[in-house]
Amino acid sequence: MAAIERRIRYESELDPSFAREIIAFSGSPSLMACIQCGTCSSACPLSLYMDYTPRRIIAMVREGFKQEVLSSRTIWLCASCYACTVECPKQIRITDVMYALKRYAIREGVHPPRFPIPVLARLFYNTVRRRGRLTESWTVLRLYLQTMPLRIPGMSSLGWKLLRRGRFPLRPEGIRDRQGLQRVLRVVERQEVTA
Amino acid sequence: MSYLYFPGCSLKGTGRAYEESLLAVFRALGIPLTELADWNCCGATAYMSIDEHQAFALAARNLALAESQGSPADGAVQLIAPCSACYLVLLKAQQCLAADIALCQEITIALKEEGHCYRGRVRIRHPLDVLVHDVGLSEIARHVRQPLRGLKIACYYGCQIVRPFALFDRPHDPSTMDDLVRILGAEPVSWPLKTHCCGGSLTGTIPEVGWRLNYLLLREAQRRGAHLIVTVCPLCQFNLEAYQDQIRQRYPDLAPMPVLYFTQLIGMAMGLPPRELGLQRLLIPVDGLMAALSKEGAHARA
Amino acid sequence: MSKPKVAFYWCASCGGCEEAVVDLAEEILQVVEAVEIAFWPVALDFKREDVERLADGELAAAFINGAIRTSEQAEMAHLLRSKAQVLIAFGSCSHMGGVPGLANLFDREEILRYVYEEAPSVVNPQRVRPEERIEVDEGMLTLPAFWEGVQTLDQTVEVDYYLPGCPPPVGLIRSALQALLTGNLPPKGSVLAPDVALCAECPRKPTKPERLALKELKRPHQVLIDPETCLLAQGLLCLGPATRSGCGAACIAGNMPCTGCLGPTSRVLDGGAKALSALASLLDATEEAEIERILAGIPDPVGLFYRYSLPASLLHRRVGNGERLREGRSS
Amino acid sequence: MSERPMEGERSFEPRIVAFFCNWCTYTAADLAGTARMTYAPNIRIIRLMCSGRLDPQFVLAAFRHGADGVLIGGCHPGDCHYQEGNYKALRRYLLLKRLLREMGIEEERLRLEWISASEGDRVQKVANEFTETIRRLGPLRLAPRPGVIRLPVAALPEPSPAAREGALP
Amino acid sequence: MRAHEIYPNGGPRIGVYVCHCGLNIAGKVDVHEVVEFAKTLPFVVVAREYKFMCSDPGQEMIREDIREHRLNRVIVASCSPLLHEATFRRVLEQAGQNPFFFQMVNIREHVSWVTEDPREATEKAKALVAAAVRRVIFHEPLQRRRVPVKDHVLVVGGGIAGIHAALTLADAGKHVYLVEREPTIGGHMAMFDKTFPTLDCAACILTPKMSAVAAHPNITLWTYSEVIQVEGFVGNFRVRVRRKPRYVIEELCVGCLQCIDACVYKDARFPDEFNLGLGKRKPIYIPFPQATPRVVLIDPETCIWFKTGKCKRTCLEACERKAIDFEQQERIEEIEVGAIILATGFKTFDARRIPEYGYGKYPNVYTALEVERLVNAAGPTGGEVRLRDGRVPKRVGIIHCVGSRDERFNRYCSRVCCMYSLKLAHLIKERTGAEVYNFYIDMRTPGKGYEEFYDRLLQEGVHFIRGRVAEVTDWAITPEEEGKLIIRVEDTLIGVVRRIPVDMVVLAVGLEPQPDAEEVRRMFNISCSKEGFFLERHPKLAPVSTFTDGIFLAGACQGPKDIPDSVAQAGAAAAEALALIDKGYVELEPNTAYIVEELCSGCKTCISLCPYNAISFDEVRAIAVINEALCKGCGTCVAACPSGAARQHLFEDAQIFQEIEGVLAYV
Repeated sequence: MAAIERRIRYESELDPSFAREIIAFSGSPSLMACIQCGTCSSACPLSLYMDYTPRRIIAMVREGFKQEVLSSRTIWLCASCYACTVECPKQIRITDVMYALKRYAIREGVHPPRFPIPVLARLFYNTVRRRGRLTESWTVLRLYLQTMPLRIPGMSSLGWKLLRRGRFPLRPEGIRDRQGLQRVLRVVERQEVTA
Repeated sequence: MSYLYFPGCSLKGTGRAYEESLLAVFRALGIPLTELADWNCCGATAYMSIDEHQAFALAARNLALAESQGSPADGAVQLIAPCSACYLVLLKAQQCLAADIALCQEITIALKEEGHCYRGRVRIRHPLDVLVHDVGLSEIARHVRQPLRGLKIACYYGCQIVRPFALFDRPHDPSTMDDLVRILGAEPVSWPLKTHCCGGSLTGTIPEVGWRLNYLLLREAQRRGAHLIVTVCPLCQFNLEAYQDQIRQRYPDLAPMPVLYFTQLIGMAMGLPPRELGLQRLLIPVDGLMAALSKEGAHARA
Repeated sequence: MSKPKVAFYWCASCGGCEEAVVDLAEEILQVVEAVEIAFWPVALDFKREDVERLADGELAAAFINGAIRTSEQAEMAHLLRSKAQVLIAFGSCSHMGGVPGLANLFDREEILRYVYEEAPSVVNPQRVRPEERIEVDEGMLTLPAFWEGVQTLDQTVEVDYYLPGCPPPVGLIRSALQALLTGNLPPKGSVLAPDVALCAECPRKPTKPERLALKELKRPHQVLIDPETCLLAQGLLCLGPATRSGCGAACIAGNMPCTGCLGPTSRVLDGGAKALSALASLLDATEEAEIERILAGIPDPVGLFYRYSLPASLLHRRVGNGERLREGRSS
Repeated sequence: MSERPMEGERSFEPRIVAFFCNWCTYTAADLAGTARMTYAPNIRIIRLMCSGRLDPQFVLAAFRHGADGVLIGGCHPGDCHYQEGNYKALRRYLLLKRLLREMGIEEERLRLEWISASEGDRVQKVANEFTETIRRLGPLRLAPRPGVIRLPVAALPEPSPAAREGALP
Repeated sequence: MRAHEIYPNGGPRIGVYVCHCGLNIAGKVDVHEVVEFAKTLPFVVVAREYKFMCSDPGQEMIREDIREHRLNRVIVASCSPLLHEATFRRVLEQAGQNPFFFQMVNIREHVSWVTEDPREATEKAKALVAAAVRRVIFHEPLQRRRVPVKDHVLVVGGGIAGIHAALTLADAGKHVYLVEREPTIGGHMAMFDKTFPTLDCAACILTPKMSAVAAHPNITLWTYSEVIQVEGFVGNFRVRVRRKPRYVIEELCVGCLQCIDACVYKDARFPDEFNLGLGKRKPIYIPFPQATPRVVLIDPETCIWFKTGKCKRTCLEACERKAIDFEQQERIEEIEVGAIILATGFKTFDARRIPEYGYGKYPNVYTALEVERLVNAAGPTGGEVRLRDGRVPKRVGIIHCVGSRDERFNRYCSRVCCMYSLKLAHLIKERTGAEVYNFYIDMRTPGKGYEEFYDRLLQEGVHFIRGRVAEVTDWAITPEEEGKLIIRVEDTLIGVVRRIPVDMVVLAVGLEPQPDAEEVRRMFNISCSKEGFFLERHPKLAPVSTFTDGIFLAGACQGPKDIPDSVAQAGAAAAEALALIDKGYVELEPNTAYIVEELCSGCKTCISLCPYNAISFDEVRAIAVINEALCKGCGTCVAACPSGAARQHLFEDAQIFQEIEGVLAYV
């Protein structure tokens, strides 16, 4: 039997400042103007896989349902196709809101463990920070090792084919001025913290 | 006019054929492309999910490099970004920095540390835009040696070159690539999925979801009679092409469908050697089609 | 020049109409002087053959009283119609069906059963009923057929004029005869009586209030009737307003309400319905229960509103068992 | 006069004449139309200015000419456009029902309904209900009436002087 | 006899015209079949069909036929006669025929729109056409009666609608009687602080209009007065108005208010009606500072003199003008007017009827109207939003649709609550900085600038929770709910049930008809819609007219309405009244009853039936006579006349009998 879940929310469980934070974070004040029309949800190619539709995410952000929003899979399923953003009648930058929520979730560390998408983001981030560029082959390999090791055999033939066609170069890419880039990024980071 | 060229990480990896064909076509058209020296990752999707400001800094560094390396002929340096994600992120960074003074200051200060200077004078271009609007369809037509007669093509634009910045085409029903294909002698099929999402990195992270999206795209192209799909983005091309075996295991109704970069297609029509266009790197070969084409072409010329 | 020939005949009637003719008293002698009576079975010994012998149209006029219920009555009506230039329905029964017409509230079978089997004065253990045809040694005997319902004269044959009343008032008979003799006749189909309602000649008219509001309906035996005041004003169901004048308000003179024997005026299609409408309008009540309470004072609406006119009414007969109704129709 | 042939119960379609007052029920019937509230097609509406104009003769004439049911529609009590015409209609109706009862006609064949101008739905409901009632009762088997029911020619009036000259001083 | 001898206007030559009304009729009724059928009917000379008979070409077709085929009777089978009878009668007139040789057949509202089966619809249409053909044979030439119109107008109700209508008419030079039940005009609008969506100050835009009414030479303003009787008809109404005693002579009082200061009650201590009991007044008072007329009044229920007969009556001395008159009696005024505009407004839903919202039980549950007073600068708190204990609320919940869209109370949407809730949300947030929650079923903001206002409120951070509140309770579960009112609601957009603790609950009560709308309706002889608002003649084409000619509607008495709509409607009503009066006369339908004198027996049955006393008894001739000027044409006397001497034009027995036979003959 499925666990019976309490479906009531007391106001004390909500975070009244959440909406403000996300607005600041996403730079989309029009979030408040959402009329809950649902265009975003129907435009989204992935909403059918989401636990909360984008519309509901907006409503929940606005009402301070921080816990639910940050732990939802919705924000990670967003593929940044911007379909919602283009069609929103209130011009809410929903994709940016999703980005903001992803960043927030990573910062708070509330995303589901071993969930591949944030893992990929983290790998990507680390690689770029270190080398200035991404080497797809290594990033993908690491992602599979960390999140889906059992699927590696199934994908090996594809890997082999790509390797043979020169599309899976194993020599790591990188820029010359790595130290310079890292310094730039650190300055940005520092400024963000102080802000 | 001269263009700087920002390849982005994918064009050095899975999308090598894109770079090869792009360079070959521009070369054949007599337009010099200079690769941006010491470019770094654009700061795309995944990075932006961790830290937006750093992502903007990454983009801005590229733009600053472009400003210093380019020769601004008509006021702005033209920077070609063939990868849709790069194209979008560079544009987005530029726009956000223009709109948010505090952010702009923050980034400018950081770049200054290393002597970079960002002034916002780069014009970020997608090669499709450049080919259709700068070079012009008639100029391209002039170079067509081997018209792609009889070839039915599904033009796939993907999300990010027309969304959210619809700078050179309509976000819902773009047509530049269709026009281009027609000039090359082929027939663009009408299909409603031109800008439907391929799932981006989801094919790697949640394969079932990503594959399903790609299956729907492929099946529709097939249903509408397309012989092949043409794309403008390395990730789209990879998603559509690379997983066809896996997809077919789940959905057996799918026949192999070649997926080409639009630059490869132009090169073919211009009669450039297949190797220069990286055709050998395709997982689903187009040799058969090519053979049929050249016969058809010969026939037509006769 | 020979005197015009006239005929008198009776069908389903009580004989009162014949009396009314006799009530002309000495004037009857003038009548006899002016016309030749060719047929009057009640008064003189005529036979049907006497009529049959006449040429078509030989009779200047035929007066028929009584309603039509039997085949014989119908035959006689047809016969007289063919012989007479002018056919006059004489009295309420031939005019509108009359009191015998109230039999239309019952089926033929109900009537026969009651009359021959159920009436308290009847002893008929074998339940014998008169038969239309009966075989006897001498041959076949026939009786006139007893129809399913009562008809007016004009529902049987074409009628030229109507002399209304039960019986027709002497005055009306007199002026009708005069008109007939002088040839000064109104359009065919006319009722030979004034076309204004009885109130016009009612002596009590001045006592009728302008605003009448009846809280109770009374029947003559229930009250002591004031001999001067309008009867309706006393709560009695007087049909004078809905009935033609011409009788000199004889019943009212007798301190009894008008029962409507002269029938409605020419503008009215169904006298009963009209009288009903007028009466209902005068009730002093707006609540349904109160209206019903007052209406309980009319236990027999058909008897009140169609005492003389049921066969002539729009409904004509009671709706009973459909099967029996269908077969009984003859003409 | 139109006597119609007997109909089998199954094919029986009631014929209903409705007398509606101009201000309430007729308007309500218009409203039912505007609102596209479909109802049984058996109802034939005749407009009167007021239910108080309803002469009981009209009801009997309708039955005589083949109606299986007669519906009278007026304003609600107290709402009469002419103050109290509907009360007169009510009294006549109640007495008429007594008469019909004695004549062997089912009382349900005559129905009076108060329907205000805003009650289009009520027109629909009553029309449907009444049609069903009559359908259940079957055809009114009125005995055929011999003779001709002739509108007395005298019923055609000379236009009155007032009508002819029209305008008031 | 030949037909032309029997029937008026010579032998009947009938034209039958069947309208398609686009597809409204033709989509259901086989119009062609009806036309072919009509051709077979006696006396029918031509029968035609046309797309839109009421159009110019349609009308011309009839005129043409009347000339060419010498038609002397016309039948149009189309929509309801209530819509186009006048149109087609005019067509006959234009073609030189008497307009009453016309009969209209309603095959749209009564056939095509209400019948499912096309076959049955066609048959029904045929029957109705047949009836009309039979009927029209018996039509007679008639003429309309002309009656002069009084050029005064009565406006009932002194809210914004009544004020606007009165001023419009007065400015056009007509004399207006403006009758208001309350001691002042201004109505509900006078109680508001701001108006949506512009947030104009209500008083700033209303008070100038109120003073204009008081000062206008063409307006007789009777406040504290009620209409008690209405007689007559369009153009000629006789109205009686009761003027209740104020115990202050209106003509003498200058509104100095010294009497109020002088009252033996030192403090105001009686609940103040204008502030809905949130403030206090003395027995002698003025409802609010801008009250119009600016005249005080004494409430005998609270005045100690009236209650006990013992008082120093300090007010009397305080009044230099000697305007106070304890002996004043009510007065009855009689006026004659040509037109009447009803602008009697609305009342708000009684929130006590929904006990689960706790109004009357929890002191901090308010109705929206009460909050209007609280936010009003001239209100009992000087515009500060304070709870009854003086605290400033930190969280406020506004519950929409209270008494609206609820089968238990009112089915309809009250139309203004969404917008006034937005306005109150804005004002409360502005004045207190409180978090404001709106609980709504649907947001309805269809007006100029309304959606934009909603958007503004969204951006201001007012919460909008889609869900109808189940209850307001003081039952606390969590510690922070202690001492609060808890609103329990399903947030349907998020999909969870929520409990939201607030300090103040505002009930957005709906609009209802005035409690005495029924009596008023009867007095003025008009109709009400189902919910009890006055019924307009046609929802689209005659939205301010009523079924009674000469009586017009303005404002919320016709249905929930906001200020701009009320004002617009008031203007429209004024224009209609003006058109009527300026024409100078009305033409009455010639459907009067008449008595054929030589046939009348003088039975007097008819006399008592006439509600208009149009029938009298002529003692000399001993018959009844009808005054056709007084007759309204109901025909009750005609139905009752036991000898058929009383008749009715346009509804002659013969015509109706023909119609009856007609509808039955062709089924």
